[in-house]
Amino acid sequence: MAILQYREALRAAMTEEMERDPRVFLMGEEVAEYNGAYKVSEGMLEKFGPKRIIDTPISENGFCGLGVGAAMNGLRPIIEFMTFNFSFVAIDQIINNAAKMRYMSGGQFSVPIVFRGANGAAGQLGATHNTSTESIYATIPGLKVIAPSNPDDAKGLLKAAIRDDNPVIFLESEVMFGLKGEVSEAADYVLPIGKARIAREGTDVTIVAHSKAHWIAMDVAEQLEKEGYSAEVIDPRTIRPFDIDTVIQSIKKTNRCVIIDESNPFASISSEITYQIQERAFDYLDAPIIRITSKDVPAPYAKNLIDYYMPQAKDAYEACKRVMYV
Amino acid sequence: MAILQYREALRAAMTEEMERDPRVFLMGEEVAEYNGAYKVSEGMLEKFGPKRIIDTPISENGFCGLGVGAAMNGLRPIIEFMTFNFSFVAIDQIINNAAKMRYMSGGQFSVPIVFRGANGAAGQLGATHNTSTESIYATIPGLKVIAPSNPDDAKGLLKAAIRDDNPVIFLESEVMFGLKGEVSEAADYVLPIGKARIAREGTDVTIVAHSKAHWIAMDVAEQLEKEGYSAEVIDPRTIRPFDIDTVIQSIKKTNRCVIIDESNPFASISSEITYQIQERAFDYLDAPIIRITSKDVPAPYAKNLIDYYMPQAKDAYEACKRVMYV
Amino acid sequence: MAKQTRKTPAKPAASAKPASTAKKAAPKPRTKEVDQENVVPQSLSLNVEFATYPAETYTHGELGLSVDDVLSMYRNMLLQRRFEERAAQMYGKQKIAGFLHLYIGQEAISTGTATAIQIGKDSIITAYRDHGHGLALGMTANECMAEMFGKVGGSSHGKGGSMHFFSKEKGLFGGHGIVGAHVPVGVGIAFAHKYKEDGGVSISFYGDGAAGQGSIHEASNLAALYELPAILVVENNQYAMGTAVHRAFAETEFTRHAIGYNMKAALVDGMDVFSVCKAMQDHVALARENKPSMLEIRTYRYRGHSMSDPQKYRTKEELESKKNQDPIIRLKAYILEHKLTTNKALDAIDEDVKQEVLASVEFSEQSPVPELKEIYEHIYAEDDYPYLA
Amino acid sequence: MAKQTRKTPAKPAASAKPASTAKKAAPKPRTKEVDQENVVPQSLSLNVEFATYPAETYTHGELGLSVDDVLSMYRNMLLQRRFEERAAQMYGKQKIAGFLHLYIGQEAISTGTATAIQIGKDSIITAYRDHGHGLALGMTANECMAEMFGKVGGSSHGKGGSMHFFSKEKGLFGGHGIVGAHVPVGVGIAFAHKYKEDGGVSISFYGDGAAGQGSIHEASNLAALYELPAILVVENNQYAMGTAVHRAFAETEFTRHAIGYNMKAALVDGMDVFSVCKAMQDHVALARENKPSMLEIRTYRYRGHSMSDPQKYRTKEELESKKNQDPIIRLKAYILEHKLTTNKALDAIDEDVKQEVLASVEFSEQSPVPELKEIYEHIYAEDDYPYLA
Ligand SMILES: Cc1ncc(C[n+]2csc(CCOP(=O)(O)OP(=O)(O)O)c2C)c(N)n1
Ligand SMILES: Cc1ncc(C[n+]2csc(CCOP(=O)(O)OP(=O)(O)O)c2C)c(N)n1
Ligand SMILES: [Mg+2]
Ligand SMILES: [Mg+2]
Repeated sequence: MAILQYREALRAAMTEEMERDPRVFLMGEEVAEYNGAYKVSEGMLEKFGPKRIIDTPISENGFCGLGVGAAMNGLRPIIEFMTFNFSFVAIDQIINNAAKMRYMSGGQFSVPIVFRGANGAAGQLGATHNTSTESIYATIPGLKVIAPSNPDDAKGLLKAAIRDDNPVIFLESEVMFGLKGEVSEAADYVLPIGKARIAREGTDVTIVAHSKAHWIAMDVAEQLEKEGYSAEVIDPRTIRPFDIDTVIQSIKKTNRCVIIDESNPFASISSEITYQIQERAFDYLDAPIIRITSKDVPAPYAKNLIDYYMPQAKDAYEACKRVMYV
Repeated sequence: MAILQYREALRAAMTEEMERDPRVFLMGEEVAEYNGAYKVSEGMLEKFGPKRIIDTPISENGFCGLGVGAAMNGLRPIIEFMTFNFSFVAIDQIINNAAKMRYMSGGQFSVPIVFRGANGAAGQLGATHNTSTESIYATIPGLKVIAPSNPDDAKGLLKAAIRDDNPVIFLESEVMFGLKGEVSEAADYVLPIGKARIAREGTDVTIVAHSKAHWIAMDVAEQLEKEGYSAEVIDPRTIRPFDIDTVIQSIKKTNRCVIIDESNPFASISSEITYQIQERAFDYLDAPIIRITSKDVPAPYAKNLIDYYMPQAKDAYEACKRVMYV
Repeated sequence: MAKQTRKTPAKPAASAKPASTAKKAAPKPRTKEVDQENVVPQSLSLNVEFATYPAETYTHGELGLSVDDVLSMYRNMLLQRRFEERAAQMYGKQKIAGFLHLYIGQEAISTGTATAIQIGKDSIITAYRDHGHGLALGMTANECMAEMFGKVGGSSHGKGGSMHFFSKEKGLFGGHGIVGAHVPVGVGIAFAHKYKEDGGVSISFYGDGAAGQGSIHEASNLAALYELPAILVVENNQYAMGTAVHRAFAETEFTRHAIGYNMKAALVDGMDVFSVCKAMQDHVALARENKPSMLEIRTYRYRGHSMSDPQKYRTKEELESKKNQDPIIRLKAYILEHKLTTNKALDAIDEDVKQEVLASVEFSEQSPVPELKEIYEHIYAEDDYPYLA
Repeated sequence: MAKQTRKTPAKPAASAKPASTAKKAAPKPRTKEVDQENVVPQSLSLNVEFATYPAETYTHGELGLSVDDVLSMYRNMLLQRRFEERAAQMYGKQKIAGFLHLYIGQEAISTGTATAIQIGKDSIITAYRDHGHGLALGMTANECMAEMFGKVGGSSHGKGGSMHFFSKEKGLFGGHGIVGAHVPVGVGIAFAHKYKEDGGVSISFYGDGAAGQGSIHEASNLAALYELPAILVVENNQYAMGTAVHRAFAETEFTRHAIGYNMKAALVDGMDVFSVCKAMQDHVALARENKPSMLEIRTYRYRGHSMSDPQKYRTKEELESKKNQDPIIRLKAYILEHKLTTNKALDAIDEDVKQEVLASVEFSEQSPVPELKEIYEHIYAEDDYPYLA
């Protein structure tokens, strides 16, 4: 096991896949000469040259569409959004072109493309720069959506995403780019898309949380343990397709569930997981599912407000106790 | 009561509000000289002239942004999307500008704007022209989202939307434009945003369904009645803010719920309603909530496939029986 | 019309050549020198010349076309015409549904292009008005008609319909319904041709109305900046639904739109298949050297925007006057004037085409509708992707 | 530099004047005649002249500015400079967080513009690099600094931060974070001015990098088509983050981008506040007659893109050479050369500005943080909107 930052794990994944397959290229704003706005692609221009590491103008709609066309014509693009906040100007290319091309062409054209970049809140950046986009992308048939919470998953799943023959939305996190963690040194480390990870086993309550909310879940579980409660923490890792089986198995054991989801609440991932759980494990639920999300408001700038905006560990902790009726 | 088509009700609402308030104008593709792609604005150019009924180039992002700026500077734009399928090229203007301007400016600027047009599936139009967008817009704080199922609601709620000081997404339906219904002739008929309508009272099962799925709910209720079961049908009318109180009251009576939602299922309105019901009426639910949605696929062209794609009355009927355990 | 003599144009293939008093920085991606000086000059001007391809200007010989080529172009245009006439009829009979956008009047563009490219090697992408391009590239009437019937024999197994013709084999990358959104895709197809060094060229067709979309701006700049083997083509048929060009654009000369991208541009008469063919030959040759360009092709759609269009935005006189330029009639006149074949032989072609189209209707009637389970096919690459119930 | 003589430019306010052999259709929205003929000419060309506003060309007298005006322009530019220097320091002390984009070097643009417009009547919108425009329009250092501190005394109650300065009173419509997305909004502000017939003009500022966005294309066409009282201004500071203009644009002369919209365009030296002021005077006057235009203002940002920028994309020499054009030093030299006041008086202004900025820091320190319940305020117009728990 090597200790890598999350960004280094992403870079390792891209580098290995580019070495493996000459059709893979990386395109985005400042990915080449600037080494990436968040240094994810640092050194890659030097290694692969300007044919394969490509700076773009600020034209997300244009270069996302370019990526779709390149994918249809035999390449395997990795398109970086500086952050997914900026994907809204390009979302039509993703929803209508990337996701639907195979279907509309009756299977003639594949679109093997990865759209990746930071998603979700990142501190005092104001309302336009803190959006969690997962529920918007995950509602679209034709896409896969991945949101890893740690460097190991980031590497294994990004490699899988690049090899996947479907369009994949790969959601990273500005505040996790510097997060360090152990990463497998297996020769060709590819994790399966669509498989949740049980990060911590437990018997009293199931906490489901993806991306950086996962770390809140881990903190809460630890705190609960000190008080003698055993929480099972599930990191879905992939949002679409969602590994509901793993969650249901857990609920059958714990009979309670808390979901931590950094999105704004309405029609979010937490809503969907709740639907699926109650559909398949209604009789196993001993308490309503409680979700802890960002507040139902645009993200504010002031430090105290944005801190308050985020899903609170304290609320998640209390929710766990509430569903355990303790 | 007058009998009006859905499109006529919309036209009446716009006409009345434009007569009432000179700041209101209508802008969109083909709304003026062509009289509207779906004839919603027929005759309005003649009545109000080219200053207030304005044809645009095919530049949704541009004219939605134009609308936002005009709203900030004292006007009250109605922006027509020929259909909401085309709103994806402009969604950044809605999500980042319309919805967040008041917040980012600390309350200095209002954005009183209505984005309206047909939403959802409309037959054999293929994958890009059949999208239900409500879950995507309803997840955004700062927006209101309305989806009326009949001419009366269409009129009363569109008038309310035009008067509202917030950005409102107003979702109509291509296949309902010709739907006729009784429309109040009250002098100034304005319905409250955010209030559900109990379309049919019942005691055995609650069916929640908005927009054209409402009519499936009515059919199912009728069929159930023939068999001696009493379904309560709730038409939320407004999606955001969602009138959960009315739904909860119903569930407390029926203890069962089926949701019909034309959206693709993942993280849809049906997911959200389920979360809110189980959160607030967990102990009243005698069965899992079942949703009937469009299939989890892009919309196909072939007649038999697109028919099959849509939420099926038969499935909704069976779901009702299932939750009633009969 | 057939009596007009054909002459060489003043500037058949001259290219847009900006000249300015300010020093012009050539686009050099990925180098670090800042070429642009920060000094604002005392005066600044620009002269641009555009190539033009007027009608009635080229002979088939000049274009390197054999008599057989010309006759097959004729047949090809006629096939599009008859196919769509029949499709309109089938729409009336409710065999075809949804939106149906006819290409009638614009066939010289598809055929002129298909003649100038290497089918299979080069790539085409267009909007929803796609029957012409599909048939011109050699998609069969059967697969095209069956697609509109929503049958499994269709090119997309009936999942795409009229707006979504695709043929991987013929290099047709669709058939697209979101106005303007396919043009960045077309530029990406060009990107891949260059990346793979396969010598292919990508041609993106879009309507005059589409030129208002931001996607065209971004795609144009990317094509020019990256020096891609791409041609962006405005099929200017004068209207976007009911909106005449001058009601949608402050600048109605689309060639001028290319100036903002430092891209060559040319103006082409789209009612003469030879003019289109020549323009395409020239600009495909440029594209093969990674010199992208933009073409405005002036044309006219004889039918309504789609089947439901009352067409109040134009006069009968206007429509009739344009019919005098009918590209099929014009080519027929050329063939007869140059005695490339007999009237009778042309009639035989027409008959043959009609039979082909009739057979396609028959084929489509016979072809089965998709099984319901097919609704879940061709979404993901995997067979075992878990859909929600 | 101060020794250079000021001369009238060859063409101070001449406008882009397209001339072509093809008949030019003026945009006439909402009329039914089709002006455009379908005939493709034998040749086609275009000549355009652009107005330019070079540096060191105008005297304050010519611009109708009094000595007091000039001194207040000087003070204004200095306020922006000192304010931002202090903000950078406060960022280092973590009093300010998030993104902080400094305008240092570009102050002649904000001040030159504010001098040329009628504040309160006219409207400005810009991107995230907005401190200069806010202060130039008369927002107080207090409300601006407190906003960046995230305090209730801030212009947006601490909810917006550095990127989101708004002042309804001063006509500043933000401060916007999505590159290019505010320009259609600016055009809509112009639309409302025209609709209300209030005589106001809307000026939209955006960066060179933003010009690659489709939103600029759409906004430009709409402004020109609807003949709105709008000015679109590219603040070309040579870089978008680390991307030099020639690495992002096939056509690096932004004035040429206006040709596709049949819009007047001019090139302005942004390192001379008088050149900016003159250009704005001329183009605001045009806008008041509903003649929209586009300006490229060449400028330079002395600091990194934001606080975290390692600035490897440019050389120290380049940066130093640009500093010789510092608009504040230039104006100081002009003032002294023209003996408008004494060096000592200018020093007093500097001192005064420093105190104002220090006081704003003090104000911001004292101003309370928002109460947590404020997170739910200013989202909807209503107080009783039901948020999800
Ligand atoms: C983004 C988007 N907006 C609107 C529409 C509706 N629409 C379909 S075709 C069309 C007109 C397009 O005109 P043009 O580009 O000139 O092509 P033509 O139909 O003349 O071939 C419009 C507005 C759409 N499909 N996509
Ligand atoms: C749509 C979008 N894409 C990317 C970004 C990230 N971003 C912020 S500023 C910037 C550079 C903009 O450069 P320019 O327009 O020249 O303005 P300048 O910073 O020079 O004032 C980028 C890429 C963004 N904010 N929005
Ligand atoms: Mg057209
Ligand atoms: Mg810049």
